[in-house]
Amino acid sequence: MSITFFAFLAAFLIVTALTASEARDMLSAVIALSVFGILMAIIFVILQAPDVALTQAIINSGLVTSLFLVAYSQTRKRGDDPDRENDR
Amino acid sequence: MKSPRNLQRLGALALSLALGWWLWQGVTISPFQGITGPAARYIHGTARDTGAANVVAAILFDYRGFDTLGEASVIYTTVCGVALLFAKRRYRRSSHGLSFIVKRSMALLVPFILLYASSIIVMGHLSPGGGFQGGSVMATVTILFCVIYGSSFEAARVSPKVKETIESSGALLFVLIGLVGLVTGGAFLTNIAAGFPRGTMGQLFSGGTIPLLNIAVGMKVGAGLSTLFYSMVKILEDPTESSPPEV
Amino acid sequence: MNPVLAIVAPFLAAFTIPLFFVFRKRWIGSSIVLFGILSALLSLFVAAGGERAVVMGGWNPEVGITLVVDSLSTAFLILAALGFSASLSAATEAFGYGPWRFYVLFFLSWAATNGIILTGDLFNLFVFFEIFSVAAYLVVAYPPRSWQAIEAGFKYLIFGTVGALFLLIGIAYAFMATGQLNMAILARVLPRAPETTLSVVIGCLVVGLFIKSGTVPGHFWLPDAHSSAQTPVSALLSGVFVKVSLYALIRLTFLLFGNADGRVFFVLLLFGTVTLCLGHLMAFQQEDIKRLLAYSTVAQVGTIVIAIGCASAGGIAAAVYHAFNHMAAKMGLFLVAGVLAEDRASRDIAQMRGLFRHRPLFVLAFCLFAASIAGIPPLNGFMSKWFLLVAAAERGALIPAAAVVAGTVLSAAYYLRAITAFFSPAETEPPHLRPHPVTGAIVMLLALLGLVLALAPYIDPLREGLLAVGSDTSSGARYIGRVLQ
Amino acid sequence: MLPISYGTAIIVFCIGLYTILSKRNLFKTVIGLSLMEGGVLMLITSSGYVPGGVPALLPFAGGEPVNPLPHSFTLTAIVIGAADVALALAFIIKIHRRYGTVDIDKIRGLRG
Repeated sequence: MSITFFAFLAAFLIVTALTASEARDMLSAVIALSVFGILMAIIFVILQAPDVALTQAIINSGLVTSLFLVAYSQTRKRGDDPDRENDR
Repeated sequence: MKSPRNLQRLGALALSLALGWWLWQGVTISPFQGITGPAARYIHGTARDTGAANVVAAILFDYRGFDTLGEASVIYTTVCGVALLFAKRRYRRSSHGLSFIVKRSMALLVPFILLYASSIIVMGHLSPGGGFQGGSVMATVTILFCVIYGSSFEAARVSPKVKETIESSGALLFVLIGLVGLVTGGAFLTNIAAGFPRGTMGQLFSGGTIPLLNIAVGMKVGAGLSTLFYSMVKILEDPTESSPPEV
Repeated sequence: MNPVLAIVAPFLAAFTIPLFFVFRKRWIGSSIVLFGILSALLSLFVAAGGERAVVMGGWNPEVGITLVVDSLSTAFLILAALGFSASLSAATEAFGYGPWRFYVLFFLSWAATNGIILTGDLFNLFVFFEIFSVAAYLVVAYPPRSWQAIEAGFKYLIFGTVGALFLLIGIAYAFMATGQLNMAILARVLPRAPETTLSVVIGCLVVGLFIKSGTVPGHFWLPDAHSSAQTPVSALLSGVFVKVSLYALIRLTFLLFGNADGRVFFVLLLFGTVTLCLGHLMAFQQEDIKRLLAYSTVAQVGTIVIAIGCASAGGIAAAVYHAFNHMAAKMGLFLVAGVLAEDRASRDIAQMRGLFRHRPLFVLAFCLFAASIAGIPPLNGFMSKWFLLVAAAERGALIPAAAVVAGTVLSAAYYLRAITAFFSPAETEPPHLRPHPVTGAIVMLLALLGLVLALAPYIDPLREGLLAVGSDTSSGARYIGRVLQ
Repeated sequence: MLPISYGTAIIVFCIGLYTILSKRNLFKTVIGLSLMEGGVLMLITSSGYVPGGVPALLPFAGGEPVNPLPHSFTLTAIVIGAADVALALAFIIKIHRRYGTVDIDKIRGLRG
């Protein structure tokens, strides 16, 4: 694995971290965090840690992102979710 | 209002940069001279000591199995706590789910996902994976159900009490396997020395207690994370909850 | 008695209570009581079993995870067993057996506490700290319908997680530099690490433990958490949880850095003094009795950190002795304050007039505990502060010693304010609310414990034990020898 | 390769800390915790890397294995971090029920 590719991944990782930190829209920040998790899993594969990469991909980018989305959807104001309006 | 906020940001930035510089100074990169310390023992002794092919699984479930008990207990604590925070809510349909075609194809897909999860758990001592990963994949099935069928469906199929039972039994199984070692071998979580069969390396039935502990952790994590996700989805606005009690 | 039983017994309790809920609801109450007694007895048996080191899984100490019982962990095991059983009894009276999830969290935090005290492995210490903290955030947030408690729990969670990440990065640096994790082996090899790396390891571990224990830069969560939680939980937080982080601070500073870098003790003295002053000054301004007690806890944490910073056998003995005294007195104070606040349905000190005629025994116990914690001779708090002043004078740390003396005066002033309110006549008669027989009995037992502790310097076995804790821990050679024999 | 990895890990850790210290939105605080945790995980995993190493799966095909011990720590830390984040999100939902906002400045108990 060439150093250049690794450096590119690392730079991209920092960019996603900054996006997750600075994005005004919370949904974009959460998606950036998910991409951050997947990039991290790729870096773990390059660092020869398949177990860690598998766990990182499943738990951090899958489960934690979905929990973030659940929390985000729960904390929006009542009424601005079209699904809920149809329910009543 | 504007300036103290900016001042705070500047302070935070300065603190973070100083911390980063300090941490960077502390990094030691010595030329590689071979692995030393306990790691060397893990690499060279795994085959003889445990019979497992995956060294990371051998460390997690045999050499440092006590850490894993603690780690699984963190999830257990979190699940119990989230259930405590969102106690006694009604179940509610969040949506009607997606279209018929998606539902049918999901029904076809679910057995395969469950099979994949079980294989990750059972083969944990042979290939990358194990109880945590497989349990999480199983919990993903809950999430898929919630997205595709709407949140009321999943509760009707697997009741929370069943999940609670699976989670606690997994935890108990882990401790009981540990206590077997205490009774026979003299130390908690003893594996081969307590009489568990080592088996042939690379076979499904090998590694002594490692597959058993993987299954215990898989039960605990799968049921736990599914309960966790579901507790957070099921809540809804509760009109009785407006007045904060005093003292 | 294998030390692991002290950790496994509360774990078993936490794992079986949900099964009882599913299958045999009627057994929950009795099982909680039985498991509580079992856990306390096993902890005490392990403490009484003498010094030993066992390795999980039958490996050698380098490869497996070691559990070590030495004099310091014996002392803290006894402290935890006393504190947890007192709090459990008070909780069964206050909540009943209905909220079984609360008891699951309670037993998990007990197991984690015993784990932190017994473990001899750095990463295992982090794992147990994490169980302990997660359980602590949640017992603070109990019951989930009290908003102050939820907010305090969340604040505690943010601070606690940042602290845990600093602990983890410190452990990562220690591992990077040496490749070892056993604390006894690290004590030997860590001083050979490069100086900057060593300073990062020390800095991160100390920052993490400061945040976890509530020393000044990370103390913001402590007053909220301790005052918003329910009474038995507040007593547990001040009595035991704070001490566990201080135990880790004593163990790590002396074992890992005692020989490597003496500057860490200067840092401890500095921050201990700041914490002490800030805690007393903030407590002086409070109108809410539980917040007053919580800020007083901050001040006492500062006192114990100063005692650790003295970097001598006498200092450690003073720290352990003061931890016991603070446990006995502050648990009692929180329990009494909870009962009195319930009677008046208010935690405002100004509202608490005339309670002496209403509950004379509780108020008298409050006076005894307050006098003890302020350091009125010849009570136990005075004794441990005396030990501390001697140790500080030997070290030449005169400013911290002066701060301790000034803090004594200040704390006497604010406790006197609360006591005056209790004894002054009331405009309205307090309503007679439910009696608290179990809490009353616990308060009496804690008062008795305080009196025994006041006599400790005159009872030979206890005094010798305290001094042995100091001399064993300050050098660390005995601990290392025990593990690597 | 290792200096890049360590440097990235430290930068990510500091971005996380900056996020926690400077942002007023509770979600951003939790994202900051997540980033900090990611930095530490990367730091630990990098410390086990061996140039030209193979994954620690027996039998080692074609060379020296990497150090498996940091990998097991990272696994533990990932699971623990996920538990912390889940708990924080649960608290946020609960706090939102009371105040209808996730802005720290508007929540009484979290100031100061």
